[in-house]
Amino acid sequence: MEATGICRRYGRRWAVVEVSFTLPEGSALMVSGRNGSGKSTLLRVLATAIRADRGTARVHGLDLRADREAVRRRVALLGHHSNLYEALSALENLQVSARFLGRDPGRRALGALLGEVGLEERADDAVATFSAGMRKRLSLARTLLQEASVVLLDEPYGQLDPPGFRLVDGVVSRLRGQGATVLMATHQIDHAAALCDHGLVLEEGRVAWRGRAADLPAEGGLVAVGLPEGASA
Amino acid sequence: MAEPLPRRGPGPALAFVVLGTLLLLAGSILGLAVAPPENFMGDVQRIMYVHVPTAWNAMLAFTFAFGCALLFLFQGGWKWDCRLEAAVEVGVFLAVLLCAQGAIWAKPTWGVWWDWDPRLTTTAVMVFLFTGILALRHFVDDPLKRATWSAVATIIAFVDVPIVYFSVRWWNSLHQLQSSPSTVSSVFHLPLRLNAFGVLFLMIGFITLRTRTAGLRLQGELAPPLPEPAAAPGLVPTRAGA
Amino acid sequence: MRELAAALHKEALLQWRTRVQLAAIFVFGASALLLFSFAIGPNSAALRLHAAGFLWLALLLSSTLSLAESFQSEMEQRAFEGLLLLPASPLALFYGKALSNWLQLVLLGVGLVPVMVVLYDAGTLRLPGLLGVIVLGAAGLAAPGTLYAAMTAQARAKQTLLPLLLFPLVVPVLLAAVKATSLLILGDPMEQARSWALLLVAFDAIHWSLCGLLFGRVVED
Amino acid sequence: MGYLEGGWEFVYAAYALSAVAFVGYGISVFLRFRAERARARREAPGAPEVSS
Repeated sequence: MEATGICRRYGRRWAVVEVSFTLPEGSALMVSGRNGSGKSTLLRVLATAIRADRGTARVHGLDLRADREAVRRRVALLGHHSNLYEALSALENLQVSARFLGRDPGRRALGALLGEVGLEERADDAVATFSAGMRKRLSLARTLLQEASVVLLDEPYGQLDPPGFRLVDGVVSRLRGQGATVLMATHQIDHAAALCDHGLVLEEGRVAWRGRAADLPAEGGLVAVGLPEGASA
Repeated sequence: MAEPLPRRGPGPALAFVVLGTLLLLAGSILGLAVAPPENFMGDVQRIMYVHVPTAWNAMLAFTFAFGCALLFLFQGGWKWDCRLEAAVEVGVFLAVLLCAQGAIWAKPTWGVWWDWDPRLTTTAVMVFLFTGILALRHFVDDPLKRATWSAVATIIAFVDVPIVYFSVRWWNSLHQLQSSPSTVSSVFHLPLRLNAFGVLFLMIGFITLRTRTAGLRLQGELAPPLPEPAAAPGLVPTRAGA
Repeated sequence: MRELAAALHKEALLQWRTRVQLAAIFVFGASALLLFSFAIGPNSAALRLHAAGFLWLALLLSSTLSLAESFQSEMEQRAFEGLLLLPASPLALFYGKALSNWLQLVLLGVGLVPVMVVLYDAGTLRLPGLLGVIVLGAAGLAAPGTLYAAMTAQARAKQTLLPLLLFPLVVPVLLAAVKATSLLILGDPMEQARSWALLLVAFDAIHWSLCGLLFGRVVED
Repeated sequence: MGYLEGGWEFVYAAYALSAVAFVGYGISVFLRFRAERARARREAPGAPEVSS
């Protein structure tokens, strides 16, 4: 994946300014930064949920603007919104997505996927009855269902309990093991640093720091993330 | 989305307004004082000298808005959005005026303020169609969504107008046959032409100035354009990690 | 085609889960029919004369509720955006939604007919014709209604905006459907109902294609 | 259909209404333009106006 000069306006502000990076296939990038620094906007641009006002990115050589549909086939986004139907059950939500993907996995396959995110027992309950953390887990399952080669995770740890943290860690490791490229926007620097090889810190939409994810605390990038120097996230 | 916003000072707009006013004054004096009364309608026919130009220009304004909508959707550019906003508003203004003039015409002619004449009724429907678009613009805050949606709504509304016209004509003709106002007495075309150009220039002036207002507002809503990067984007990708 | 099937599957699931809502909207339409009769007074001849108009007004008022509801579940957690990113084609999503709204309106219309017959003594034996008019009229409401509901669901003042945009647009539908229905009820010596139905067909054809074409621009950033 | 006598009051009403409408709308357009221009200048003093 290769991003070049991505800019995106959000109302009267530029949420993302001239963000460029190259990410080799199969590697993982941690995107960090304070609230409102442009992490989500960047991920949404890369997922083609919104268009860049300037600049573009190529995913497996496919252009974000020109080959939108092809990019969408290869990219999955776990965003802030759960993208779920409140009225439908967990299983039905996955079924709906699967049908659009041209697959019709049986109840068993989807049940296994739900089991993976710890929702097996609630498969037939309406999402409206779910807690925030359970919705996150179900969204994660929905993201996995896409079997995308590039996975964008926006705050994957948000609203999750400690077992949920381990779940996300496990999922990311497994995705990487399968050769997928992972982009993760998060404040959980210690978790992310262990999982990702590259790191990017945004400040007011611009790249404030870039380097190896593991070096972030040592190199003083923490200030940009909003943590005092030397603190452990 | 490209940056360009329309730029034009109030100067040209005012020039159009002055020119339009002069033409309108001349045409109206001719129409009121010099033109002979018409054979059947008598002096009431004189209303046509201002009514018909309003009708033509209202249609022209909506047609222009339709063109702006197409250009915005298929070519892009904020200027088309600003022009669309101006044209729709001016069109609604002219259409409302048209309805009022039509009612004033209808009273002495048909004895009622409102007759379900296809043209009058279609104009009234058009007022509501395009007022809805102005309301839509008012209630959507994101400039890009506002622009796209109002362009889409304008296209649909414009395409709907002829269907409305024919359905009303049909609907009305089935229970009564109505004499529609003949466009204008053939005796005297000069005041009509003068007024038509008068309203046209006034309209151009209004749309120009209104476009500028929309542009200024849009400018206040959008982040200022970023300076172009030193090197052309796409040529010098930086590497994450290293 | 496969995507359209997927979209219809989704709509069927959603419709089934929200069937109580449809019942509530039906009750709303029926109560509107009841209220219209109070506006006329207990004059059975006048009521019968205006029955067709009231039926379609009731359906039009109910339609804004059901159309707005149909995008509620799509927008609250951005499920719709999730589908677009899968990717699902906007065209399939539009026609799925429009067909489902169409069906819903037909059901509402068919449900309101007996209420009309009872309240206004406006029966007809030409049931296939009546069903045809309802089907065509509902289609005319469904296509632009679906497009506008997708817009207004994301705007402020959505409750006001949808009828404001939709009502003037569907004037031809209202005219033609009321005329045709009323001809069916009151007798149609000159066989005019067919030409009104033709007008509805023309309106439907234009708007089902135009709205489908433009829908992608409405939902994509 | 016979010849319509009189009706001058309707003619005057139509012309007066149109004149008032054009003047009124024109003033409204101009005032809104002035207010918007003033706002733009206030928010970005000295900034060049966006040009095409």
